Amino acid sequence: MGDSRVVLSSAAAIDRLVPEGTSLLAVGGMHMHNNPMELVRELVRRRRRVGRLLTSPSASLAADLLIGAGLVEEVATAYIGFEHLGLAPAYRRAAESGALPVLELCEAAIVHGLYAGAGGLPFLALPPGLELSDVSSANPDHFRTVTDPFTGDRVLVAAPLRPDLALIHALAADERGNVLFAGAHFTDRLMAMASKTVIVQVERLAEPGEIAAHPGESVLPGFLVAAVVVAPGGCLPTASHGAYGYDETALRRYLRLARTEEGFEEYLQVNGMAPAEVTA
Amino acid sequence: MGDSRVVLSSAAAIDRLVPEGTSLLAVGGMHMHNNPMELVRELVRRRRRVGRLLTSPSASLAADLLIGAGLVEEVATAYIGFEHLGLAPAYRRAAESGALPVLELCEAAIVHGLYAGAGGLPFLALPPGLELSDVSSANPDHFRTVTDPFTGDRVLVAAPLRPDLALIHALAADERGNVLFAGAHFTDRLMAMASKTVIVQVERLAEPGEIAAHPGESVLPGFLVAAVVVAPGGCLPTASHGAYGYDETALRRYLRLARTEEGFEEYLQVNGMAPAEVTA
Amino acid sequence: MSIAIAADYSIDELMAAVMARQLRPGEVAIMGAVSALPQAACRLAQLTTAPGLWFIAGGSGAVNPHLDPLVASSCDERLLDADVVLPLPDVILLEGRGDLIDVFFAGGLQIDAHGNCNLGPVGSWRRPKLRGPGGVGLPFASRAGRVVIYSQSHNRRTFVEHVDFVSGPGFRAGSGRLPGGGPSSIVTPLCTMDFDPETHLARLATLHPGITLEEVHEATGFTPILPANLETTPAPTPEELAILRRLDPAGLLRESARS
Amino acid sequence: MSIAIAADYSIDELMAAVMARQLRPGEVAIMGAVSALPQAACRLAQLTTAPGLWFIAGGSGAVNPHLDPLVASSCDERLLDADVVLPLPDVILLEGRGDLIDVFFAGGLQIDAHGNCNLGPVGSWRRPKLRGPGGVGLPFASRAGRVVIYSQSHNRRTFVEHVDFVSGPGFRAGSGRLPGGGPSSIVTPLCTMDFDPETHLARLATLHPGITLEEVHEATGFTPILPANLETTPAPTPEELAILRRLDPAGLLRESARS
Repeated sequence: MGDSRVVLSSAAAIDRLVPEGTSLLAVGGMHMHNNPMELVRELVRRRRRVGRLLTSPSASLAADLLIGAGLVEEVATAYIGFEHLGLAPAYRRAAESGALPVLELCEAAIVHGLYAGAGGLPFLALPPGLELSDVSSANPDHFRTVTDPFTGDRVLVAAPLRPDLALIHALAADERGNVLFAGAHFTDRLMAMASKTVIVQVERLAEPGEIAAHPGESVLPGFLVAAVVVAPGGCLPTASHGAYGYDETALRRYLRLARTEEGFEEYLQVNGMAPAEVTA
Repeated sequence: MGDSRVVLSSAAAIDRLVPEGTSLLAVGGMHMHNNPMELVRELVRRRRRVGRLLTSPSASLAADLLIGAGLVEEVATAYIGFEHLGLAPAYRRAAESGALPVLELCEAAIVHGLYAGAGGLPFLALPPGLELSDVSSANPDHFRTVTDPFTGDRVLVAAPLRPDLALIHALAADERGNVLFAGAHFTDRLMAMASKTVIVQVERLAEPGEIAAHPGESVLPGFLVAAVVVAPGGCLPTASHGAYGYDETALRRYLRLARTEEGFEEYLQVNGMAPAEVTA
Repeated sequence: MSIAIAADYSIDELMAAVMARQLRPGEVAIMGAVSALPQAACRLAQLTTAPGLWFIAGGSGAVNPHLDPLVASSCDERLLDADVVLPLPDVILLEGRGDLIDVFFAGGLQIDAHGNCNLGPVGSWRRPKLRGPGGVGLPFASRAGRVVIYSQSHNRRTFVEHVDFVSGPGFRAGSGRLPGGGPSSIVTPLCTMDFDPETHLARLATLHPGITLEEVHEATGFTPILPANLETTPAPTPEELAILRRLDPAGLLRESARS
Repeated sequence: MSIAIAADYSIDELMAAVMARQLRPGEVAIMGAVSALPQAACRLAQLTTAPGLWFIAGGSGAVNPHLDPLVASSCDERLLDADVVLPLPDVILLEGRGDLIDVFFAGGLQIDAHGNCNLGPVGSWRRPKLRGPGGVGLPFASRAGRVVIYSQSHNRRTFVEHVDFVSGPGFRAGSGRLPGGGPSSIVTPLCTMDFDPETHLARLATLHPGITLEEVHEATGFTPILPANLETTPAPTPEELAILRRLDPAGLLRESARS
């Protein structure tokens, strides 16, 4: 095995591993933290379209940018927003115009669905009470009911989530693709375990022995990782746990510009995501 | 809340929290590692009977001792043995005589079942292929089939596992019951998350700030823990990750003695588990 | 609606104090996004009325964050300065257990008289007037011991007769299947409400200092039940304010007062 | 059965070398309890025929343990000296994914001609002659790319026509539902077998040096298919032996030779 092939540039990673029209793309991070922005920007530069975008339980800039750039045919999500900074402008525009179908999920359907995907479980029965929200009625393809064979009750079940591709961020990785997270890793490990192909964006390469020194849940083994992209500062303007906080000024600038389509295009231009800037 | 009540002697913990005839008792550790022996010995001293014993995916001395002492009405397990040291003598005797009903499980049914218990999921659909083993046919109360509402396939499902009480071992805990594991924590965290009442045996109290310094999966929050029992060396003769290895000589001595009922009784006498030694 | 009840505390500080007083020793509370307010309330409660309270700060997985200082984002790395930190998938798993979470803090772009909350589509589901961000974990409100609803705005867009989409289930007309205890109170910049035990409909409980019944009616899209005695919400005590300001040197809870 | 094929290597060393040669670069292998032998085989393969091989050491969760030194228990803390360590629940989760595990090492108290393995009850299920410890994760053998069966004893108690209880599913008569690739080989102290592609029945592949066909027949409770050419298992090379002995200073793989 040429292990050296694991560490790639973002351009090479996207080119080799992200076919046009990926059916189910999962993107990691939570809120304005650990969004794999360098990989997302590369998708935008290449105008690489995806069939369905699956977000983490709470998505932010990464999802809004992909949606704003018109690269997402439909989105499966439980939240896209910017917490105290405001609503997601591109998501709002696309969903309110009816252009973007929204497949409603809740965090339980995402986390248990990824668990099912990682474990080869055919579906996941959800705790009673979740059927009282309108999430399942609004997304009947994803939620069904079955009779619990132990109690005879009707219970809500969710489909497994098995992304074709996941883009996630971590602190560091080694040349074999072993990954080390810092701070909170949110649902990113689980997302990686459930996904057929995983690209991990990191701040830096790991020191020798650094990953082995962190046994347990803050790591991912390289056999789950197809490519590592080293991108220092690559989460900005979102935060990178273990490295830097989010850039509130830059996020507010995005939120202001992205209120209009023209402003959104300007944001892409100013931030190196014009189509002309593809350097393949 | 009188938080000081969390740290108890093993006698007080068993007295207060383990009613005679606990319906489902889960015991942690894997193989000859992290068996919560001090708690188990206390159960034996008190001859506290349990309805059903649920083991971790691979149980060893803790299970064999409880079974040998005649305290277990039935056992739900995927493995009781001593790896390279040999088979489990008391378990063999009880199961081969027909005195002990064995409810066959596999590691998937245990781990996914505990996941279901921790999450309030009504049941767990298992990956296709597991129905080819005889585990599910041998334990029809625990395994059923349902029709997958997404594919129409018949799939095997397992019941959730929701122990009334779990006995587990960890390296350290603080006075509010927050727990820190060392080394491998096997399925013990999951077992604790799924159980109504949890007693944790530890080597020592945690240093101030020690638990907070280990974010992530090597910890348990105190709201899951009913009692902490400080028992240095309390896993012996099994290993305690982060503290000591298993005592192979002592384990071999147990295996030799426990071959007969008389030898087993002698082991109890010699190791402070005669009924007379209860000091309640 | 701009509110300045008194010069010496902000409305967020009042709300934090009110929410803190609803918490009891040893309980387990959980909150989601945009949760500086319930976080401050929980920390305040730990230091006053509810010693031994546990609280889980949203997506961070932090259990009992020290809030040194209070931060705006629920996933801020500074929250990991906490008693214990759980992986997020474990938090989401345990939310479903059903016997662990005593208090669930919820909110919404729309909140109705049955305590249903909507953070999803406002208007039509397929082509909403306002596409809200989404409910994240609000469906788990159905399984908690009780649900404390809070909203930093109180107007007829937010407080409606019926939500357009149920993200967080409250008491729904005709359904008795709620496995948890359901909504127990609503805390707003104008008042507090509880729920009538018979009808499960929102009932006015207290008016904040300086707020009139008419102002509440005018700002509310449903007609809350009136209690026998309508009292005034006790203002934050000097002790409560001192604690809140120590937690919040940046003044996150005083932004509305400043702006 | 006491076997001493040659003075210069033990039968376990031969078996480790044989198992190592079946592994390919970049594959992912997994093993369960009492697994010093497949662990040694995997580490040997990493250093010889299968660079970049990944292996998960049973209950420890260790991925690519450095085996410095080789240890007897699959949960020994020393295994955590590894490239990466996963929590055990994640290992068990990923075993089910179905497209990750290329090689599953299995064993049993009983092994039959279809490659089914039994670690549970021998004899009647309810009142067994021998209560085996249990199959742990053996049902997952059904989902792996291929299953390598190994047994450190080769006699008619172990190698039977039909197992009394299927812990690890092999090719079962009349069933075509195996989602994984099924058993690919059996490695014993006497010989290696593979599986006939048509009948899915065990077929003798090689005899270990000094072992006769008659000895195998005598020790086997089913009649293995005979191949066109029955070759002799190549003995461990000096390089293989040097690596194994460096990994195993305590001589875990030479105990049978010594005893």
